Amino acid sequence: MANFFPKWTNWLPLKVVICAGAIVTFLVAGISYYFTPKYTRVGYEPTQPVPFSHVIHVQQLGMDCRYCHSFVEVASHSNIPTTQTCMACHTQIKADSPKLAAVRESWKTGEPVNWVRIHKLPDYTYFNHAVHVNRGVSCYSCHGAVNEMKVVYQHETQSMSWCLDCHRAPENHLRPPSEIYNMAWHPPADTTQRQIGLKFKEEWEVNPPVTCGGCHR
Amino acid sequence: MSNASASAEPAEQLTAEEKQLVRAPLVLNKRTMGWISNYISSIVEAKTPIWWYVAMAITAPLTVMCLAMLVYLIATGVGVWGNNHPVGWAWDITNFVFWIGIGHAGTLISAILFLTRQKWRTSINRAAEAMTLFAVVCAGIYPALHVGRVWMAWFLAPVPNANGIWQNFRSPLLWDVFAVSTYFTVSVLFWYTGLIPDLATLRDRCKTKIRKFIYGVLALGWRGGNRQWRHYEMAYLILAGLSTPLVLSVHSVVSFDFATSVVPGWHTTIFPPYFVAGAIFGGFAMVLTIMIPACAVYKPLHDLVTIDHVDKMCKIILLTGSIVGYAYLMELFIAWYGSNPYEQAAFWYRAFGPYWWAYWSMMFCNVIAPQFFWFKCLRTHLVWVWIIVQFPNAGMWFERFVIIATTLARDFMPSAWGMFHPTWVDILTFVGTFGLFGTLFLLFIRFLPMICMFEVKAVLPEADPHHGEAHH
Amino acid sequence: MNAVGNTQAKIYGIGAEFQSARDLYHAAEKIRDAGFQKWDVFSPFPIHGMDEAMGMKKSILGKIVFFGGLTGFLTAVSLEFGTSSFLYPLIVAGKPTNLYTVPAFFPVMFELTILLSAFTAVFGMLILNGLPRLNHQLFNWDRFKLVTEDKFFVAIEAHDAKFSSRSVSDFLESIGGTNITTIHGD
Amino acid sequence: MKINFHHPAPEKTPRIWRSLRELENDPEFEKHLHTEFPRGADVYQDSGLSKRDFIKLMGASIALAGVGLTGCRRPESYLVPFTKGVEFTIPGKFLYYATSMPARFGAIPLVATTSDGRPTKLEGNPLHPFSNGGTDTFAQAETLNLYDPHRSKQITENGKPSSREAFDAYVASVAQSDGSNLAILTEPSSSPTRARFRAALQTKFPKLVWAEYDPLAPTAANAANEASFGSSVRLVPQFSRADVILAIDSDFLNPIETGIGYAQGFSARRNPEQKGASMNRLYAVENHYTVTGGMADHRLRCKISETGEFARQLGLALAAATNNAALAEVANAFPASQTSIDPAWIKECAADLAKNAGSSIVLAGPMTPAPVQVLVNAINNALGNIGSTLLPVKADLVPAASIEDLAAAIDKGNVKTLFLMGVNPVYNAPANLGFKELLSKVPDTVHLGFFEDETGTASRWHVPAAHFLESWGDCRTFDGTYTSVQPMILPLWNGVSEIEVLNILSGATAPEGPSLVRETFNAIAPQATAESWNAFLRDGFLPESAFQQIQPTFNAATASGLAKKGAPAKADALELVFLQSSSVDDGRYANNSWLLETPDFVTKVTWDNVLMVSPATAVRLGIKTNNFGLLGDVAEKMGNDVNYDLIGDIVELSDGKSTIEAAAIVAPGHADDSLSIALGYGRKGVSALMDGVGFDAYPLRSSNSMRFLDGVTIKVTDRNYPIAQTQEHRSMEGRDLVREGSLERYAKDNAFAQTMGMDSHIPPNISLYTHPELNAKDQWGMTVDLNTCTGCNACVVACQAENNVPVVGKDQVRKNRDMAWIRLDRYFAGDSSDPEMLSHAIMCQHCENAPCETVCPVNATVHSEDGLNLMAYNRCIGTRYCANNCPWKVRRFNYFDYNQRPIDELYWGPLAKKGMADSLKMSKNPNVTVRMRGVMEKCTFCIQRIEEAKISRLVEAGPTPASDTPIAPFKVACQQACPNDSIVFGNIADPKSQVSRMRKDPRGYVMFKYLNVSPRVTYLARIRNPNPKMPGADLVGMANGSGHHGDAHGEHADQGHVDSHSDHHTEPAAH
Repeated sequence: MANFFPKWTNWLPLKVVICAGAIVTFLVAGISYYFTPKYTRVGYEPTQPVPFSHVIHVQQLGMDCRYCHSFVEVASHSNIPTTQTCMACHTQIKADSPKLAAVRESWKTGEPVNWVRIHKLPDYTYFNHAVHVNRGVSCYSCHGAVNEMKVVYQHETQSMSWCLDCHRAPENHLRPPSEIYNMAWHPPADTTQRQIGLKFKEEWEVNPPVTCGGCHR
Repeated sequence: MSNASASAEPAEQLTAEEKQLVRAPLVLNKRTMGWISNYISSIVEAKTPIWWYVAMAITAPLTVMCLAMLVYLIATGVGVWGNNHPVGWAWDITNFVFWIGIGHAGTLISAILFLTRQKWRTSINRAAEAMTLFAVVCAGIYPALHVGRVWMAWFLAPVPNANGIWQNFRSPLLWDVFAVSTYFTVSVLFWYTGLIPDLATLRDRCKTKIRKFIYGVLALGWRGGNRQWRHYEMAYLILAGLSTPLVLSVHSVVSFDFATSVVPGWHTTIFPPYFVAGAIFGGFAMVLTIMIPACAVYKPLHDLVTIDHVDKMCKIILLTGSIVGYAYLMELFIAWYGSNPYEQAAFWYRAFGPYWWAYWSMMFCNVIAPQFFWFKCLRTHLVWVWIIVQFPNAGMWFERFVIIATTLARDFMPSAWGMFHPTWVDILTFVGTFGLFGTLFLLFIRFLPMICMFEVKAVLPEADPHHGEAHH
Repeated sequence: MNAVGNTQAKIYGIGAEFQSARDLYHAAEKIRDAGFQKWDVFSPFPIHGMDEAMGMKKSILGKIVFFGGLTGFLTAVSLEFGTSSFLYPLIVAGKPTNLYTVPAFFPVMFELTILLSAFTAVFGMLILNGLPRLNHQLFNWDRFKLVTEDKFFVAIEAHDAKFSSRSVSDFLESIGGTNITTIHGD
Repeated sequence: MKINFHHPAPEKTPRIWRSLRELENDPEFEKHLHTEFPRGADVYQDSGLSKRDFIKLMGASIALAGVGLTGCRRPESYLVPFTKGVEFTIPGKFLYYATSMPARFGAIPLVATTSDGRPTKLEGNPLHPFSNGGTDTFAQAETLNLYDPHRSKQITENGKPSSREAFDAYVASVAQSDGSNLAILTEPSSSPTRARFRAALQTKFPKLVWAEYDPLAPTAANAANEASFGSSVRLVPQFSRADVILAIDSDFLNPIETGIGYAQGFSARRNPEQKGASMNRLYAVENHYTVTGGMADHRLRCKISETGEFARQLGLALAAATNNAALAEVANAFPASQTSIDPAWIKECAADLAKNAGSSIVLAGPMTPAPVQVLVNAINNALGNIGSTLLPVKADLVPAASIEDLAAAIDKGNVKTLFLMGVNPVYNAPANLGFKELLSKVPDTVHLGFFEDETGTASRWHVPAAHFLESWGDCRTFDGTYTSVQPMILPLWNGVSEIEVLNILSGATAPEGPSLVRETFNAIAPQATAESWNAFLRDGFLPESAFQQIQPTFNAATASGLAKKGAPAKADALELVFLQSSSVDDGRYANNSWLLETPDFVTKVTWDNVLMVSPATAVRLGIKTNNFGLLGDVAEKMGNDVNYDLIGDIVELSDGKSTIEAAAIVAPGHADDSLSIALGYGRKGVSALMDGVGFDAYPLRSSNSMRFLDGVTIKVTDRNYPIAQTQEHRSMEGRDLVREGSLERYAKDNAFAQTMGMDSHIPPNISLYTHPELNAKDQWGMTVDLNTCTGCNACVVACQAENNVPVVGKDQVRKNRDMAWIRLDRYFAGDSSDPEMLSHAIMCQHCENAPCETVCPVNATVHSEDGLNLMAYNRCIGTRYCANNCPWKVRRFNYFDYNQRPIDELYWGPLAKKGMADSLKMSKNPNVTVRMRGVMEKCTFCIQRIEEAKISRLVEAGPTPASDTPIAPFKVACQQACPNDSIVFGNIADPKSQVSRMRKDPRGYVMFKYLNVSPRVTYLARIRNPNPKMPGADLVGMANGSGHHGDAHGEHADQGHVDSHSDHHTEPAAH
């Protein structure tokens, strides 16, 4: 009687091992990429009820971030401007623009505009805007070049390890206090970000928490 | 010259003096290699007996019940068990340690007895190893599912993650994760390695295509050439060598869960040896609990699992039971001698506190009951043996309950003392794990050779290449 | 002399059957002395002393396993100390991470050493044995099935320098082999 | 890579007040809605806040509307800004407003924390002259009352939904009438604005019957003061001047009985180290253990019916000692009776009082019968305490009709229209009045109440009452300081305040919020200006507005006239004493789950009231309160104190007319032949939460037995009742947990507490390795002064409110799964019939070498550089190993999803309703994570407050060195609530901080020192000040023994480890 298993089965185990290895590698790589904030969050760019353009307001009109996000320096939360803030200008400028219909509607009815949230940390993470902007961390570090965004999207992963990267080495992000809201700032030619950062870190005694309690309560 | 006649001769040629030196045969009734293959394979090959279906009809629903309880647990919360503050661990960890303890005899019989060249192990090691695996499966349920957020249990695995956080390698619980998973993996490898030649036997005997395919694949194309046996034996030796410290380490690590804590009654250096002795004790009791009925069903197995085997196992139970008893007394002595009031109180409450009944059940089952094995007549009477070994089985469960629940119920702060009461979910889950264990074991008996054929053949007198020749 | 398998195919070798471990042992000694290299004996169980009878050295598996174990050990050391000293140092229970606290890290080192050793032992054994190999010329020989039951076989492969169909079968017969068979491939 | 998401537009009107299930239009939920709010349910759906302006205050909050949009990868949420900016409001920042909580004894001055327009936490107002910034349990629980989803939400007429307009029209029609058949029943109040309306109404309607009723009102005390000193006189104690205090049936240290501020100065005089004054001495005479009794240096167990005889004998002794004829007259007027009180106790107590004449205080409880109170006044007068330690002030009490007067008027048919405002007489009026039947004789009844309760359902009109955090008002604290009440939020469910109703009733058209109070303010404030009004609102009180001190003369004639009415104690009779409940007061907090789950100070029973009975009486009556079964009986025989898993016998109590049932519990230290039961439980048909909770004792309470009922018959049934206790074991088992000693011992060795028990002979802790340095500038630590901690529970509820600690329900408490982060352990030491009681506040000790941290496999609990034992909920997988390894057992595990599932459906798994009532979501502290099931939680030292303080410092520092800016002082929640400042928290690295000084106190000790875990919480040992001549003085301050083991329970304890150490106790200096 001949062999029960044909000859080609002798190579089967090797092929199975190679295929399994390839599949596992692929799965691990796929999961670790597609399940990370880098994929699920970065680039999130929802359609907003009002087609607000930061390019026009910041880049072209030169408005400061704090004109609208007025409490960023004092509160944990960086507030979204009230309808009143919008209407302060838009009663005169572009008062009839169809793009601003939702704002005018809100002003008339008192119902607030529902902006779609882009940056969202989990409920158990307590981020404080005030302490970052007052201690030399620019909006740019976490939100990217918002001044160049016609529609705002998420620029950074804002995952825990991303936070820790900066908390462990804040010198890579510290800026002169005058440049916090300058989205286009670059370190002067004769120095580097790191040099500046180290100087501020030492001067201001910047020592961001890296234990759980800094962010989780 | 046929094999049968060759095997019968030598003993008869010996002088009376030499006859006394000859050990009792490991296989009775002068069974031949062919008979061994035929009989053991026939258990797998024959039509499924009625009793198997009957047994399965009991264990399978219990398994389903166990799974249902676990689904309810995960869907609802750990609160469905009776655990509370202060008794954060109760039946969950009790059952875990109980099952993992049972899971020690198999590897221990295989590995330690192999290394010490105890040839009588050959007829029981396969079933004992299978028992190990199934017990570890039952055990593994508990630590995996007793956590509050099962869906987050992957936090235990050291994988790179977006949170950038790692495990605490100082935690005995993490040691447990590594120890139990290593133990399970190594036991599977050890068991499967031992199965390969026997699977080849089944492969070469079976008639149907399905069986040919399944056993053919499982046997991996084993040919029995000496060039294979050479590596095989080395691998088996190494596995035995690895398993021996592993088996000792696993229960030591389990005992570290308690011994490294600060809780009076847990914080004890005696725990590792005492847990290991207890595991061997309970494990052998479980082996006998299973093998005696199995041999009663398959009567000719008595030629392989002889009364001598039973006798030896009873002696080990007697020994380890006495070690455990010594440990109990030593705990009490050290608590008194150490004059730490918290320790003293902890042990006082074990014996005379509200859980006194658990303590004295443990004492009777683990220390008193095995003493019957001093009598040879009880060691060699299968019914009595089976009855007596039920006490260690129960006693070892009580021991873990006493150590875990009653200690936590009364520790440092009297204000925080509280009692534990099991709920119906606790009870049904535990009963269900017996169903799972039984189901797996029944499947094992039905589809795999329950006795290691090639090793039994190797201990037959005619397996000696110098059999029948003059002594060197 | 019988022939099995596809007689058109290449000859794998010539096999002979023996009735007992003792016969096989002595036959192996004789084959060894005759200077054959590519041959093997087959038995239902490992026969004590057969390695010497065949003139083989000790298996090198042990040495391989050592390196497997070492890998496991180093993996554990780097995993434990790497994560708790470098990747994310945390203050846990007022305990430092240094030489004095190695005992706390020991169990995981031990377990990973054992785990990797065991994997190496089993997979090393399979690789050294060329397993899994489901198809083999010997399986063409029906009587060979008894090797897993109670019969003993010898096979001298055609690769062997001293192999010649005639002389080998005579030689096998002379050392007590029965059922001498030429084994072809599929 | 940018991904565009086109989320559907959110609903136009975000329906904050609906749960997620309702958004899905779940018919189940609709049905539930209707059953839960049987009256006016259909209207409820429109009466949500969406209609109200309040929604605009929800600026920057996130309206999650993800239901039904499962197609999206990412559940979208919305950022909802204000439409118009709101003054002061910064999204995400707390605002603090001064207000106060009107209370029986005046008011509790408060500072309310509001977060985005929601009041989330109440703290005491530290600026207020009659408060040290403390609060009591009820004040702490008021935020939950405010957001209680069971509050009544709908004005109803005859059970049918009505409208505010219809109600206003009705009240206006009453205002138009001549008011000849009009009566108003309300609670006594200190509000000057209400008094103003009352006066106006009584002018407008001369025949108006204005009756006041509160089941626990200090009516007797007022009557006694009037008889002694003339009308409207109040005695304000000055504990800072008192060397000896005798409390007769008085729990004056308990702020829920006497109010915040009343016992001010007492705790300072407990400090053995104080400069210029000796430690005070406290005698207590009471029938059951109170927190005052626990603090007492000498405590006499005494039936309440015999306290009169006690006061009489004491009065006679003191009359002789002080030669005071008035006292002799009053004491002799009081009818004598036979008692078994130890004469030596009275003699020595009297001698001590006489020795400290002028610097002593004798107190009686607010409900103690007036004849006894008048006797106490006479004693104080004879001792010369009036004017020195007891300041008489002229209060603004205006006599009102009693409920008995009102009942008589109704009976005569003189009342056709009855306004019941904030009262619930159908439930709690004296049983002899039969108020429910009386009410049916009144055609028009208006009930203003928080709940559609017993009275509400029996009335024609029911009007939801506004919470004090929703309404304008005012009040006076006990000393008379004029204090503001201002709203923090618009009424959530259209509540109406009492003064608004009175305003309409007086003929005004529309209520004008602040103007009603402003008018009163203008009358009270000497120079009322806009600035002083603003200051009044900002500070919460009007400075120097306390009542005028007067110098009244003691009127022996009227006093002895009242004393004559004293009731002699019945010999051999069982008495039943009615108590104020520590959880529900008189029943008004019966729907407050925080309070229901807060254990009673003494019995540690939650979710029930129980009948307390002394051990000896329990044996005599055959009451068994532990039915643990055979296994427990054997354990008991072996020397165990098997008092866990309480299943009490149900007993029937009868006064001959009515019978009530109650579960009995053996209360150590209770007077024999006396039974005590708290009022306010056993309510049915009001809300699901109240049903089946406790036993109603009101049916036995009548006009002449408001404090106690002498001569009650008891029958022990064979039925059992499960009782949920948070602490099952009562003895310290000879362990040195709470350490105490007498003043004498302290004088010999002021550091005796540091070498007690095991600490006397443990070798020095030597570590094999150096601990990692905790290198932050601020190192947090806490001290708890056991000498001033009374065990009043304020910290427990404050912690619950601050930290979003969930409620688990009675069944779970019985399973020992209560979640409190700080607990007050109560131990009894000594003979169980008359033991000493000790209270022990236990929270996470933040051990530097924390045993919990080392066992966590996933690093979910680690240490911070500033010495905090952190707990990262999001990392926790719930192995519970940390809790097992915690010697203090302070870690709490979420066995179920307590926040998301109803407590009666915990076992239903996914079938249970999911989600929290929306109003309860509003009550949560936004700075603290709400924990899910399966995670461990514990005290974090209020890390949210620490972090906020650290962040504020850095924000302030800006681009300057951080160390140049100090951290602004802040308090943790338990510390802030503590009325006695027993808890001190702060930076132990700063040698000047208070906590550092307290840690260095020689009384300071850490627990379980031998474990070398280095706790960050230091306890300051309790010092007792016994009078050496008193009987039993040698047992005072001996809870841990001093060569003697006061804690005599358990034979093993005596024969085993404890005695082997006793030599160390006697000579601690030898080590």
